[in-house]
Amino acid sequence: KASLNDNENIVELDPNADFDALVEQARGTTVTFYGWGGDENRNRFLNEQLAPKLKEKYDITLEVVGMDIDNILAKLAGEKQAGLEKGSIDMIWINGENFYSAKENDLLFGPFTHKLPNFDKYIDTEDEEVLYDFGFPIEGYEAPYGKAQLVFLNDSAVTPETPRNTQEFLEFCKKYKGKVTYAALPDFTGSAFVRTLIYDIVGHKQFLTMEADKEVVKEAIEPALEYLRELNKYLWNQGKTFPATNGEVDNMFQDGELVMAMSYGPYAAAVGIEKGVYKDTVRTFVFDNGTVGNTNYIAIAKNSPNKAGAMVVINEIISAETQAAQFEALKTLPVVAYDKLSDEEKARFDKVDIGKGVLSQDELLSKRLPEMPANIVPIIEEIWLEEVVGKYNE
Amino acid sequence: MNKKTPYILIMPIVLLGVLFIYGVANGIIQSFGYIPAFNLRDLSLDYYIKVIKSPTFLDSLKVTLHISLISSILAAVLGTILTAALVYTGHTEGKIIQVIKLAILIPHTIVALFSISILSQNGLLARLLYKLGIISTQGDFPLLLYTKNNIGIILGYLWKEVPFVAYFSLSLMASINKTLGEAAENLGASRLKSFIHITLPLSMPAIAKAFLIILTFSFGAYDLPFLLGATVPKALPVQAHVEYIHPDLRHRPYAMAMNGLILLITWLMAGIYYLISNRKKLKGGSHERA
Amino acid sequence: MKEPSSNKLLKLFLYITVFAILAPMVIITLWAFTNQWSWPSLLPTSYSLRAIKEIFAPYGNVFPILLSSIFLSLTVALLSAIIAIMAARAVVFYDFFGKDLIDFISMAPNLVPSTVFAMGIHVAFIKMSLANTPLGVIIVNLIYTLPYTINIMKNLTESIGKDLEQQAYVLGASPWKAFLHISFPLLLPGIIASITMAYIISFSQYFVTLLIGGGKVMTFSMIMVPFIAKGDRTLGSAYALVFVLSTLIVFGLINLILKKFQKRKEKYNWN
Amino acid sequence: MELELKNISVTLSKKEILKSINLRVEDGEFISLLGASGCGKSTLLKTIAGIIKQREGSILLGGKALDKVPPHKRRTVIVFQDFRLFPHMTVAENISFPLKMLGLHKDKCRERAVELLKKVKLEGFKDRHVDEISGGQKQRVVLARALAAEPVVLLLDEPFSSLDINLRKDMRELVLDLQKEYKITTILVTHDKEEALTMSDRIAFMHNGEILQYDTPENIFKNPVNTIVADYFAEGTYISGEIKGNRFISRFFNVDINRDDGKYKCLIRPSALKVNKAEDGKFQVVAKIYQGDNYLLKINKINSSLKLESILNEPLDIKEGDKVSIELDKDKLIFIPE
Amino acid sequence: MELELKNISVTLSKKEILKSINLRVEDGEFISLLGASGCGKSTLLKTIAGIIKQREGSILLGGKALDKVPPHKRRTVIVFQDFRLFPHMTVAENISFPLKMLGLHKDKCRERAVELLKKVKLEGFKDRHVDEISGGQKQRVVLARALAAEPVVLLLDEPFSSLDINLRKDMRELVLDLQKEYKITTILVTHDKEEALTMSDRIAFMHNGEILQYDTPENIFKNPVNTIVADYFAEGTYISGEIKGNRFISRFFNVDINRDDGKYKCLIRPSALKVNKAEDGKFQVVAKIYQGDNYLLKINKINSSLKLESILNEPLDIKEGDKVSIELDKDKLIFIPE
Ligand SMILES: Nc1ncnc2c1ncn2[C@@H]1O[C@H](COP(=O)(O)OP(=O)(O)OP(=O)(O)O)[C@@H](O)[C@H]1O
Ligand SMILES: Nc1ncnc2c1ncn2[C@@H]1O[C@H](COP(=O)(O)OP(=O)(O)OP(=O)(O)O)[C@@H](O)[C@H]1O
Ligand SMILES: [Mg+2]
Ligand SMILES: [Mg+2]
Repeated sequence: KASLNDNENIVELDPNADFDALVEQARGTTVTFYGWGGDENRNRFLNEQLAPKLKEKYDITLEVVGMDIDNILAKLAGEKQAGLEKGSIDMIWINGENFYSAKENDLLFGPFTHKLPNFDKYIDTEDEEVLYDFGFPIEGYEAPYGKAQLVFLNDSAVTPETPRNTQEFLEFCKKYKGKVTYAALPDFTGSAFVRTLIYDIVGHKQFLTMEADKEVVKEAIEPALEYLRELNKYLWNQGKTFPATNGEVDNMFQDGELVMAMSYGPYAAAVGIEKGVYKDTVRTFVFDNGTVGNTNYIAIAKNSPNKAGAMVVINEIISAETQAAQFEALKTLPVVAYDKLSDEEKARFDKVDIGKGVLSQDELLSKRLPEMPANIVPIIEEIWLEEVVGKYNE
Repeated sequence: MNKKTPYILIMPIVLLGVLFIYGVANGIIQSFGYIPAFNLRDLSLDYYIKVIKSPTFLDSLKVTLHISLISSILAAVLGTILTAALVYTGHTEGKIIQVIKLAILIPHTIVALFSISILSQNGLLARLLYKLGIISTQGDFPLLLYTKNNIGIILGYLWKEVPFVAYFSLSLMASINKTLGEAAENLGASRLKSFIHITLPLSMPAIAKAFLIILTFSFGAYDLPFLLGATVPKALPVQAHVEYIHPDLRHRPYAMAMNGLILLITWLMAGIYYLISNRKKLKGGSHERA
Repeated sequence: MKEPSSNKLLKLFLYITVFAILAPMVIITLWAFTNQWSWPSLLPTSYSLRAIKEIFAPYGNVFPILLSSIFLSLTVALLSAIIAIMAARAVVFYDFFGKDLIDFISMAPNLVPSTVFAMGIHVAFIKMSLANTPLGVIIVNLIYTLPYTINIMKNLTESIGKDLEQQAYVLGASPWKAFLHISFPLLLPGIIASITMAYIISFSQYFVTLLIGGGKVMTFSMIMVPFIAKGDRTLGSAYALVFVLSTLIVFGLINLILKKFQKRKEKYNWN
Repeated sequence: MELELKNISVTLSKKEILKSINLRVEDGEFISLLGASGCGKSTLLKTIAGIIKQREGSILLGGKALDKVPPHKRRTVIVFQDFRLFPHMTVAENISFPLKMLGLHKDKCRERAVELLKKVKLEGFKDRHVDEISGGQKQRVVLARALAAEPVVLLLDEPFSSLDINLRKDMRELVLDLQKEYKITTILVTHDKEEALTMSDRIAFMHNGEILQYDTPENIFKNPVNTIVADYFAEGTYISGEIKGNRFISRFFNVDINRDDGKYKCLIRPSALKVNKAEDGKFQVVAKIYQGDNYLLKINKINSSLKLESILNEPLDIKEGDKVSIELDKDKLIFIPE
Repeated sequence: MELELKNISVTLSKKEILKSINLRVEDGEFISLLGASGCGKSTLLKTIAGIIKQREGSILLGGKALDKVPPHKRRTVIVFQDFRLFPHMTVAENISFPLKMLGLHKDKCRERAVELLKKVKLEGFKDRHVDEISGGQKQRVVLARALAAEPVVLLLDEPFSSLDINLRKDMRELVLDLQKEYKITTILVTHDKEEALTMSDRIAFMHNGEILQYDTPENIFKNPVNTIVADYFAEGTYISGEIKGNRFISRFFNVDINRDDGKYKCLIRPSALKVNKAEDGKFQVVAKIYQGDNYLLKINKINSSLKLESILNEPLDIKEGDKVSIELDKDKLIFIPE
């Protein structure tokens, strides 16, 4: 295995080199890709499809390392503190608040996206989500990797109705009292769910420019807090407590303890049915006003020992081919702009069988709400803990 | 023999000890707001003060103490009973010991998995009661997980710690019982009395040490409380973990300050332990070697 | 002879304990092959080999990682036992400056939240070029195993005492030979116990290994934990099962090998 | 109370340790249990105390079967050889322990403990910790503790073997005094024949889990049933022969003796032999060993393989190499049927 | 080789255990070290073997200082009282151990071990495990093992105290034979005065870390320098008096004796006293205790506090309560200057 100090793996980056030179430079090197390791399908895709292709095409060895983002950042921070110039991480799977913080603290390399031929070729460079990540300017420090969107799941055999907005959702919870809940914030999915509810009640535009101040935010979302407290009465365990992770919510749904689950993977229903953990009757739904969606990205560590290799790999990842393959294998929404694709490529995307129980890509994208600025999210999470958990309206 | 010998013998542990202390000091300094990587360079007690002053701190502390004290005391008591059971029924080696080792081996994350599949309202226990007609819906089953009574966490700890206490104190108790326990019975003490007056007090050093280990462990660990605990109040280590994974890296000193407080309290516990055990030693000679 | 009733109660308690330990094992075994297990069924409602296929999938390198992880933990366990033997001898047989301190240091890793230590040592290790290396991981694992191994070795060293070694000296054995031929074989049961305990601690260590190993040094825990944390019960259980089985096999082998050394069962009782 | 063992057999780890032991100890009697190491003495005591369960047979105390009585209700108290003082208690607490178990009030306990300490001459040692006293003192504390348990049967397992000779003598007298005073039925296990001979009313000699002989000290010394018992009490030279018509006839000497006809071995112990200096003696002194009070002489018959030993009490001027004649004390000869 | 201790002082845990010990043991000599428990006997042996370091003084072996020689190179082999057999080895392996340490080849080791086993009469026990043999056998293995180490000085620390009397006797003879055969300078620590008296060329009597007397057995028995030494060998009755002009004068009797003038105590040991039955005797027998070979008589002077003891060798028909007259054996009286 390559170790940190293997000199042949450390590749100096010439800032003026064009992409072909980068490809040349990257040949024969190893690129490490750090990201969450709890998705076996993604691990399989990266190792079985992407890695061999990179090997064949560029003679690059891709090393996928499963690690939570907080540990990745801790690691980068430690390396920075120790003054390590050649670190151990090349590419990082990242987004939102973590990107914001990493960039703020000068842990990321960039801008680099402008150097990637496929960035211009396939990505809609004017897209909100390509310019901003959770409201924070990207400025070329990360390239889109996949699109996610919050969706809700129910079992049509158990609950035929699907609430289309917060009001109907409240009715739904009343009807299935004690059988709905969401993961406690700051769980990623639970947090997105609460934001979706907030959006539905107080709208989403105001947050883009909102000052990251607890009092301001609190005032803005007060009606939503009231709604959440009202909701508590009908939730599992009367909203006194919430499962710690969305995984647990999902398990409870699988076992029939809950009648509704949610996922940040828009095709979760299809994946689950295919695995066999969901009944065939499980269906996806979203609110009419939409649900929050975000894009996840790949960034390069500031002290990456192989920036050239990383850029070559990222370029490959944002190619239509890889995105299509990923769409087929993982059912993540592709980040390439449909308009920019050739007919052939379009056909390949169109052909993908998105599986059972899910919504079409068009429908999802049409009901997609932008994420809040990164620095407001923790404030909401804090407020939720203080004002919602176990609390009821007088 | 040789004056140098002991120093050679302790060399590795001293080296590791120095590394350890260096690491801890390096970590603790972050809690005073010194993380140059994030441009935090001013040493101050602010983080500690803010953590202590935060409205949730006391509740968190209470929860943590509640979980760790109850689970450790119960584990010590049940573990002692288990040790006694092993000793008095003559199972000081063999298959049962292997089973007991099995429990020590399982990581806490897997224990959380067990707890959920057995103790949740949807778990096997609930299902069993349902099949037996004792409850009619999942909601009838008492909530043991994700709740403020923390029963699920405590049971999870017990599952691992009772065997640990037994494994840790077995050999001492077995050897005491063989000689002194026998003598006490011969002098007219019933089994129970001989256990209470002789075997138990003399096995105490091992039991107390095991108790200290599990107490400080459960006070500082976040796995079980995170996975099985109530949403609020969170146990201190969970709170520290949440702060630690806070996306704003400049938030780190809060996490470290909380950990610093945990450290302080565990050292306090250890200090009390050493005080008590030393006082006993002064009073009662060499108890440890019965 | 009639058995006293207290004995019956204790036996009952013992059996309950054994049941309580084994029942979850059965449950994870079931879960490893389960697809759905919905309310209120007492047995899985549908089975699958998904987890097994996943674990055996070649891309995941589960088995190479398992092997290297076992090797790493064994190294840690062995070193830990050796260091513990040395420290125990020093503390039991000699009076020296800072003796009480050693006692305390050996307890300290239990008393420090792993985050504090891990964060601090991480920076130090990067500076020493130990981060991301197996050696670095071995060192931090060692630190966490020592409280247990030192405790075990101290008690045993105390109970064996110095008498036999002194006898060996006067019979012409140098201190090193006396240790090798006399004390070492007698310490074997404790060494097995130490290795067992240290192996357990090291093999299930997650956070510190993750940070110091940095993904360059992979251990089995590191692939297992994300699945458990995510709540994938089938995959999590399957990994847990492999975890337990591999450990049992390793213990079996350790016992087998050491029993060969240790021609006979010792008087000094340690498991 | 009288103690009776009927057909006691004990099996430990599948080995038969005690083989159908029968033994009756009268009320207040003091008996000794003698025998080589590993013959089962400690096992027998533990069986009586109920710490080990017999496989067969029955133990009667005062005529009542003890078999279903748990150890702590038997009042058969063992004084273990290795003391087994409770290390977390003071001297007084150790002694009070059985009293507490008897349910006595605290004050009463203390009072009685002080009384017992006085008995064993350890007045000042009440609050000492048990590892702050010497071996002999420990021994006395153990004894006091055993007495505190108000034993009906006192079982002493080599209680003096770790004491030096003078301390041992004191302890023996103390035990005998107390035993007489309380009239406790007592069994003493010992390796020391002198101890057994001087202290006991009767001696049971054990061998390989069986009792070979159970008799008064004089009888067991003078009429051992076989050579194992005989050798244990004092070695000497065996001479094979035959008794016919009340006369023992052997290669070396003949002597009148009142016994049934048959083949016998005659044991000549050193004390049965008197030596006189004689120029024309048929024996020669090969060694003269100083023994403090007396000398041991080793004597060979000239031109023969016969080797004898004798004790020389008077400082007669017999030296190594001297020729001597010998004289046998008929009363001290021992005849063992073959 | 001759061993010489010069001014050896030893301090353990800040307590002075040995106080300036001087002792010279000639080449091939066998001496005994006697003294009460805790007087420092074992400490002295360990100091000679180098297991304990002296604070002051020097140990010479064959004239050369041992002080800087580590224990395993001294060839001063201790046989500890508690055997210290290596529990994980067989009998032969135990005996081979020192040979292996000497660097002998395996075959050689085995050969020599078998030879030594034959010496200690344990031919068949080669492959036995050490916990499968009896105490006496263990003792012999220990001895064989010590001999295997080819000791220049053999240090025996109470080697027989846990054996029963007969075994002890055999072992003593074995040790003496082997010691003579190999001409090993030997120091025996014992609690048993008889052992010391019969076995040794000289006896050193220790008390509180000092050597009170170092002399031949007869001398130390007959001319103890003080009552501590005298009492150790045999207790008796002390009678204070004075010697003036070669005559000892006391309240009870006078006797001629060739000693300097001064105050003396006369010690009357049981063996110095002869008892005759006499109707008009001034003494009365208060107890007659069976001792196997003989009886111990306890005698009080009528109307006096004088208590004496005597040994009755012949079975004279003296009973408890009988009046007797007594006779003193002048040669067995012991005079100790006050
Ligand atoms: N638990 C046991 N299992 C098997 N054998 C045993 C056990 N305990 C004792 N023995 C054996 O039983 C025999 C008798 O043991 P016991 O202790 O009664 O001997 P003893 O006569 O007291 O000897 P000693 O004089 O050495 O104390 C011995 O041979 C011993 O090895
Ligand atoms: N390590 C030590 N520290 C302090 N005192 C000690 C130590 N070892 C022995 N002693 C003390 O030294 C004295 C002499 O001990 P030693 O073992 O030499 O006695 P001994 O003459 O062999 O007695 P015994 O006949 O009982 O074996 C004792 O009073 C003992 O308490
Ligand atoms: Mg015994
Ligand atoms: Mg000694």
